[in-house]
Amino acid sequence: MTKKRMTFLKELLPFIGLGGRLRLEWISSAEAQKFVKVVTEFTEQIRNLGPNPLAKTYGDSLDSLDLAPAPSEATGSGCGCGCSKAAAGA
Amino acid sequence: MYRLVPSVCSYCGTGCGVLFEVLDGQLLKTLPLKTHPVNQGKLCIKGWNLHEFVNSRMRLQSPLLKVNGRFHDVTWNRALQFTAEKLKGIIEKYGPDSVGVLVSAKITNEENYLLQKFARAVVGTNNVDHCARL
Amino acid sequence: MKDKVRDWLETGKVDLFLGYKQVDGHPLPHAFSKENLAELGELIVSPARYALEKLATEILAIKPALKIGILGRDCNQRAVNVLTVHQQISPGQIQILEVNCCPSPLRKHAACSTLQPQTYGAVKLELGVDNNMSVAQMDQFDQESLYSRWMYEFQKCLKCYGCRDICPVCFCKECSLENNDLVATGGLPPEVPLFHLIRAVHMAGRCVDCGLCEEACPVDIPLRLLYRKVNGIVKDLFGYETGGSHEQPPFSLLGESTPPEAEPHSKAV
Amino acid sequence: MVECGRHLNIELLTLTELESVSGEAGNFTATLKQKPRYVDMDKCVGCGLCAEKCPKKVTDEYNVGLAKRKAIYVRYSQTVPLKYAIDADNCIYFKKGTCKACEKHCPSGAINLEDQGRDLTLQVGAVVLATGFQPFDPKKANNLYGYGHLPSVVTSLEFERILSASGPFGGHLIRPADKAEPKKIAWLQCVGSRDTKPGTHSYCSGVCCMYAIKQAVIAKEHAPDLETTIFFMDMRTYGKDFERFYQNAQHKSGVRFIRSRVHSLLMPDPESKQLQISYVDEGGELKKEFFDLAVLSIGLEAPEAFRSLADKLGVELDRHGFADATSFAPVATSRPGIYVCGAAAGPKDIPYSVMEASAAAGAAASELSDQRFALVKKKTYPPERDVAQEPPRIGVFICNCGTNIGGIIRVPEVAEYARRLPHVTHVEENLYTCSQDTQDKMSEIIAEKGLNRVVVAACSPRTHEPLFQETMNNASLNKYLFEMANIRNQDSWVHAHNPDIATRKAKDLVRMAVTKSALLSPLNEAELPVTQAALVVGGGVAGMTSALNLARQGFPVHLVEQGDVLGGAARRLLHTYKGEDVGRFVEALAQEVQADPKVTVHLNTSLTEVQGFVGNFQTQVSSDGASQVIEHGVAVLATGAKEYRPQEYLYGENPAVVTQLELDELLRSKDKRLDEAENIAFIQCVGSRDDHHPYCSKVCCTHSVHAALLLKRRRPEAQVVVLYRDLRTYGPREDLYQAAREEGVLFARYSLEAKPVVTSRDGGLALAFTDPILGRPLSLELDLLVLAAAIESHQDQKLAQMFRVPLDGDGWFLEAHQKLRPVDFANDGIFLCGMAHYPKPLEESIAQAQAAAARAATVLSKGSIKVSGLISRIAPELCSGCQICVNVCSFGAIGMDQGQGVAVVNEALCKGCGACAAACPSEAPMLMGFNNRQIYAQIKSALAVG
Repeated sequence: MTKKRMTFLKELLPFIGLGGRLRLEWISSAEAQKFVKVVTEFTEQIRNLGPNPLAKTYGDSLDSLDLAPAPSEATGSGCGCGCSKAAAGA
Repeated sequence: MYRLVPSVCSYCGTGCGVLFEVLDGQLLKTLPLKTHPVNQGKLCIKGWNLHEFVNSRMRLQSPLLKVNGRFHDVTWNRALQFTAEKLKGIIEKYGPDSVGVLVSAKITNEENYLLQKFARAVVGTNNVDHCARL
Repeated sequence: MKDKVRDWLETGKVDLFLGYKQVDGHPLPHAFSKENLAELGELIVSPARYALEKLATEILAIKPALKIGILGRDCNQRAVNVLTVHQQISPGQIQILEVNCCPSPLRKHAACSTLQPQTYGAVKLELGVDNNMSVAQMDQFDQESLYSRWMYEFQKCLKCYGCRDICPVCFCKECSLENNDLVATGGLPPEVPLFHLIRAVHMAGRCVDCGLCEEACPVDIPLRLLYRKVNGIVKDLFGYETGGSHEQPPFSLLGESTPPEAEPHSKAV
Repeated sequence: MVECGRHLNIELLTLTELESVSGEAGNFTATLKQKPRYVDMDKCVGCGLCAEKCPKKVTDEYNVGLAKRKAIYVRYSQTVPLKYAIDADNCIYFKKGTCKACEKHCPSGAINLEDQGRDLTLQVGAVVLATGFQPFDPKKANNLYGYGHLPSVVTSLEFERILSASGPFGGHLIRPADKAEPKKIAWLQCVGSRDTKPGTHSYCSGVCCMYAIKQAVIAKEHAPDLETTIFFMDMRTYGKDFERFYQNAQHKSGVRFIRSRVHSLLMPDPESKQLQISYVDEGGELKKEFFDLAVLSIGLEAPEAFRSLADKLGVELDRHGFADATSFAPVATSRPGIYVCGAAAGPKDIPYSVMEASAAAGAAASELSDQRFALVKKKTYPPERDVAQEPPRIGVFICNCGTNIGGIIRVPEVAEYARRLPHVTHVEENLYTCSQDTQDKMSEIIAEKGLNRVVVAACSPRTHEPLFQETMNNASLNKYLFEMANIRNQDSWVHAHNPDIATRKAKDLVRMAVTKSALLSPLNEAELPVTQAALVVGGGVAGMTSALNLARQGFPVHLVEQGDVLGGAARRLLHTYKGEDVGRFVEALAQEVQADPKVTVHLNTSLTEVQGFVGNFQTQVSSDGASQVIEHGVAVLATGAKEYRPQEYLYGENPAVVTQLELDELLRSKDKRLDEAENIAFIQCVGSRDDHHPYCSKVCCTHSVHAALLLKRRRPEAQVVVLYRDLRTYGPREDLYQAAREEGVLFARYSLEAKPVVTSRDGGLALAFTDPILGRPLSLELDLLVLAAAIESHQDQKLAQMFRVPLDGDGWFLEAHQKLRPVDFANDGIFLCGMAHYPKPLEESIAQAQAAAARAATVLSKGSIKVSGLISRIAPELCSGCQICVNVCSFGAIGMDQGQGVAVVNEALCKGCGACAAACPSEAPMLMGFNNRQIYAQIKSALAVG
């Protein structure tokens, strides 16, 4: 079921321009090296794609959580894609 | 037993065409009237939920009058009489412009027309406004 | 057509028949019954489409003993199939009288009743997504452009829930789109792009491509294109034709219809 | 392993050898010798610092010498118990008297270099030998394949480690000698098996064909361009789904199979390290080919030490050095009360070993049932505090894990951060949160501060959650009000070189755990009573064995048989392959079953309806129109299989054509046709391994070879021919094949494409086939033709539906896990044995039946079943009745409330997998402990910063 849903999502996300950010792997607790390999590869892949354009949207929901983040860590990063701008202009 | 009744949305002044689903006298749902020249089969969220206030249990069933800090059910006659007396008193004391009329999106255009007529012709004030204008 | 409906009502094949009737210049859905057979003279096919199967399903939810006939074409039939798959109606509860309800000789081949493609303004064509495009044409855009175009469309959303309310196969009592834990409610535009993606995912194996959502959308979001993509994936990956049969869609089935490149079973001896 | 190590009633005695067993069954005195570990198991927390600091490198036997470990070590990372041990033979301190690096660095003071071994005496009722096998050493038997001096030759065990992601090369497929990536690999089968040379074994090791195919397929997954070739004699893929795996390897994965026994390996060019393999192909042509790597499929043999152990215990061994057991009591040794399972009793694969393990437990339990629970330990807890009306008061305990976490993550900073999170009332830093004194302190703090939620930021919940949950219980809190953040495995170990990032991530993880914990609610573990009676469906040998075993364990059993007599298919069998009389055994077993007061036999009876779930089944049975309801806690399905009625080879048309079971009838009745038959042929795989039944029927090769040998011995002048595709006399059955060939039975191979042709000629019978060695068509006049007809399943959809258990594509009941849970179904309380699972010989059916009984007894022996609190609940007001959840539930745990039209979860069947929660479009199912609100909150919390 997981595989079906993930395969489906993997096809859907690129259609709206969020491709390459989803991956599913089965790694057992005995496969440390595989885990390292997959995570390293994927991290690199994500890094190359640049920051998640949605990060801004969801970074904002912090207030709704009623959680006080450490001041040093509240680094809201703009996405630069114009999505928030577009949203503001609506 | 099952009917579809065309009507006009009462929420704002746009005048979107709606279609009510009625089953055994109960209002089930609201649909946009596809062929209506104003909304062309589209509605806003208020229009889509037009049926809800009709069936709402929160809806007032009769006029209420506050006596000694508590609301009481009263007849229309009593309510209108009370309102008329109060309005009359205020107008006499402070003049017509001390009264404003705020009309509602939940009544029909015709009723809104009547209300502004009431404000201008009966009360004698130009203080008229409507929530859809805000 | 009228004779057939008369026959259906008289023989008790159906207790109620949902067709159309002209009222004050508007073709409106109308319920014909044995009691008012005389009205049958006014039965027409309408160029404007209403989801008669949805109306029928709503009636059946309250009066499950009824049998209801509707005027319908391919998309209505597909919707009835989907509603049957999801147990909202039992097979046979809704009978379809197949007609050419959009007055076009192209019916069998037309994408939908709106045979004239709509035209859109320059801004939308520049920044957004042309509703007339195909999935294949969309694939021509690069990721960045796709993203910004879809976000342009999604942020226009007025959150009227019209796409859901008009949808013949949306039947959930509680809609995920109103679940505060899933999408923040109360704001406008609704959470971009989550709101529309949640709906898109829920349409997988369910959308019958009737196009009513797009017709109902006040801001012309190309919903139909999005759901076509979603169902295209379901078809490519799992070979499932939505609404084509009473078969369960892949996400309602455990295991059996897995993607072609499914994991080989590991065979440690 | 973890479960075993954690079980309250299993005491692990590691580094311990059994010295002697005196007394008798039910009352043994066992003496044991435990070697020193030099590490205090109570203090060691498995942090691994000692191994890091140990200066001595030692060859790692777990990685078959392909890697190094330290002198203080655990065998591999999942070792149970996860406690280090010092290998005194290699330790510098024990050799030279100095070093003690481990003692110096151990943060918990667990090293005890003065540790002495100890002698133990145990009073036990039964002994189970599960000593396993040792791999065959290919250097024996003249080392034809140059193992050890040709660098490109590895054993299959070494190759297994090379392929493993946790192996010495991290799963990178390379040749160990020069780290080159091989392009072409050959597997050589039967190394040390099916051989007559001194030092080798005549038996078939039974598992190598399958593992070689598996290795070839996986190797190709690692490197798609790799060429893989398996050199074999007979491809013995006789197990469930094995044949399909073989066919897929051949046709989908592209593994090449060559039927040829390779004589020797040469390495003409030391530079390229390529191996030259010369072989004769099936056409008789000599071929030469080069390979980069050769894998020797080494067989299984009895460990050398097993012989001396057997001597000490007085247990008899067979001629191959394995424990001797009869077909009718496959897990009993020659000494009553001592049982054997797994490869100690002969080469076998995982599923059969697992079955035997349960069978040995079942056999032992049936002898000791009067002492059940005599030594069991139980725990009691104070009553739970009701926290429903309280606002969350969260306690956060952050573990330093010695220096494991504290050495990298700035724990005080994380603690300071945690203090500022909402609802957090108390934060504590611990050196070792899991240590006993911390647990006691934690209980006190919970009471003192009035905490009602606890978050522990430490290691993995997999290993430590139960411990902390117990502390919750001790502190009068519901154990589901506990949450863990894994800041060791997921953080300090990963970011060991970047304390800043690690600290920041620890804060993220703690924040997520705190967010979730605020939303936790106490969950109930419902207790359901168990009807302590069993229903066994099928009165064959498997069903009877199961019923009898359960009855002897003290449980009432209903044995339902649809025929009018007990015994099933075994009634028609003559001998086991070991020559034991099956008829007499079945008769005795049936009498025993009928005489047992606890077994109610229902003949001519069939099932009509099954209701309920584990512990509480109500099954309606009907017999001659009269029906009754049986209440039972478990069910064992043992409905057997049937012999295929061949459509081919003139069966049913010519009286000289018979099936194997019909031949057994002829032999039993000493039919005079057998005395006159001059020419007898057997055709194998009739209806097996073809389009009709794609699987191997497993039993027919042995049966035919055995029968052929009997016929040959009766009339040595008669000609007996066996036509086969692959001869699958696996395990010690190979000896029969050997004997048959020696005594003049003729064997000829045919292929699926060129099947033998049988024709009627003048009332007689003629057989035409192509001899693959001569390459010429041969023709035989026959007096008797025996068809090894396939074993077919009953395709019992009805029974499967009643119990909501699955059938596989061939109609066999599908067990919970093909390797590890071969007698269980995914649904609790229903078990499987005998041929209903897959064709198998009698001793395997019996072992599986005993195993099913043992597994069933684990349910029946409890008065009630506790259902985990982590189950799904469906909110009726959200459910629109679309039944997606019903469809996706693998456990049949969701049904419809017809009145309301909404789905309802049966708590006893729900496993809390969450499939329903994921599938529902309306979020109606709520997975307790992991509900959507909690998960969404956790996700939002994860995204909240950064």
